[in-house]
Amino acid sequence: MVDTVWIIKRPADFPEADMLEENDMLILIQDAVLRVPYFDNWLAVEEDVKARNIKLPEDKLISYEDVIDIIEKAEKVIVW
Amino acid sequence: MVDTVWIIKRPADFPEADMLEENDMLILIQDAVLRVPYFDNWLAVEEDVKARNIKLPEDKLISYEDVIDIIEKAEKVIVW
Amino acid sequence: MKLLFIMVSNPYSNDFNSLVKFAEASLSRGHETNIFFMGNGLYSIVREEIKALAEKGAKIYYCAHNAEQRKIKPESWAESSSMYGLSKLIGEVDKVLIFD
Amino acid sequence: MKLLFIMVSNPYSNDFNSLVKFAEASLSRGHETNIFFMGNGLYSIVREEIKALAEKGAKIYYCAHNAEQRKIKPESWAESSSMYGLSKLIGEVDKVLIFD
Amino acid sequence: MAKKKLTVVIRSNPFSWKTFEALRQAVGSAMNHEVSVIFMRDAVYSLTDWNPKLIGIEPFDKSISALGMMDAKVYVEEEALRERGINIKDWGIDINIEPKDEICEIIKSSEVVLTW
Amino acid sequence: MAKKKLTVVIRSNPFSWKTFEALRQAVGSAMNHEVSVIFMRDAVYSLTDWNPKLIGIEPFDKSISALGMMDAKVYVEEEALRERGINIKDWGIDINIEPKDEICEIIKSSEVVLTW
Repeated sequence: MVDTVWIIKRPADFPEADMLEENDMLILIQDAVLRVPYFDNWLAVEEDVKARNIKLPEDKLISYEDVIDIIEKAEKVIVW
Repeated sequence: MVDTVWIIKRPADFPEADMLEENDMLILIQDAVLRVPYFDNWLAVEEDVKARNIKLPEDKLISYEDVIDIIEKAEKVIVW
Repeated sequence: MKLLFIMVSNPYSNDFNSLVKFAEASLSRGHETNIFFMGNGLYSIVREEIKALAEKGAKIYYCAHNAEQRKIKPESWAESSSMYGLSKLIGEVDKVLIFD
Repeated sequence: MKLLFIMVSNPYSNDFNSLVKFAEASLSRGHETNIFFMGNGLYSIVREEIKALAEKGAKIYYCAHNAEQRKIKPESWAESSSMYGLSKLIGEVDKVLIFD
Repeated sequence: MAKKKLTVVIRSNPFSWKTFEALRQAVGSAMNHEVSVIFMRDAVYSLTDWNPKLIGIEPFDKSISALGMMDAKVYVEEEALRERGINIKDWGIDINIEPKDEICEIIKSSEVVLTW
Repeated sequence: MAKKKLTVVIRSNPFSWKTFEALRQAVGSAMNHEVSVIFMRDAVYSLTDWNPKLIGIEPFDKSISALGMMDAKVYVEEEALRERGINIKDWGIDINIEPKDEICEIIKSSEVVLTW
């Protein structure tokens, strides 16, 4: 169960550490896929990763539909 | 006599030190007026400074017309 | 669920692509999908991709004030609204994503 | 002198203000003042301030391809041009300032 | 329609139309929701005594007043003010200067967060 | 009309329409001028083997080919590639990887510089 889903758009523009809770999830889209966060709970949108020819672990890649499913089950979503 | 007039728009986004020659001039406009450069030869557009309520030495402030005059006499201009 | 996307970003930006992909994914999962255009986001309302989303069932709203200011005349499938209209929408949906 | 301003920036940006102020200053000093709109800069061509600059003697050009792509129909005081037209302008003027 | 805890977070683009639009959104939302507006990072410049008209931007004083009348809360990040060595002007309403960790708590306790 | 030494400097916004427009401008200019195109800082990502269509952006391969045919020069900042740990793809034309100080010299020796 995810508390807050953070959608991250810019490289390394992650929420301040104080804002993140253990059950939060970072989802990287757009150019944010260029930098991996120092926070274990993250995933990246496969299309945005592949478009930029960036290599990330396969088990970290999800589709836009997957993001919608995660948002549906989460308590809230913040596009950061 | 100014060689290159550099028009700077973003705070601290100055040209690399290697690019600047002794006779170059930096002119700060927009949010660039928030940070003073480490290069003596600079001026700032008064309207952009006053709009942001920033305090800069009066002798560093010029009008848009002054900028046009400086550009006219300079060898070239680069909006950086 | 009911989703609301607020589009404020500049035209021809990466946010436009994200908006379209998110909205398509939301529709494909059968969610009620609302998109509200305001500020510089208004410029994107005339793009074919948005019309296609409307045809697939997305509800499209826009801030009439921003449209007039920018001399943009959205087509009839887009509903004229206001900041108050946006506020009411926020009260009716489950989740809101803003692209700015 | 002959000055050319190239406007590429997003609408409602600080660059729009700088463009207008620079162009006004250039005209007030009696210089030949050309403004070329391309990319997202096209959105600004419909603003009143640009029409006012044209009336004061600024020559306004735009990239027809970008205008069509963005469904923008500039008024008749703006001259339809292309990247090749821009290139020729660059060859004819003394200084070029790009706002991007 | 549910009344929600809604927070508008303004982080960048001081001296711009963006802030004007963000505050218009906050005012519209304050009619139905419990609204907080947070100015953090570079956005804190927006609350100084600057002069938008000089650079072709519409002033947002009316929006700030409206937020005050509708009991919306306005917060500014204390660290961001200190790092930039600036003071905010008197906008005629209560503006709460809060440390970053307090700002984080407000965001965490919101149901809807709109970032600008 | 004077033929000029013209340099287009692309510094930011990789994976965007901006690069597409900048290269269109460079191609148009190469018909009349001696054109150099410089990719520096984050813009070096634009020359990797990325896939613009996946994110709704038109590919600029034709512009790069055209630059090659018209004898325009394309330069990439060596340090920017190294810092990011990336390689550029084979675009079918000569792309010169140059250290930053060489890039600075090209900019300094230009008559017209268009920054993106």
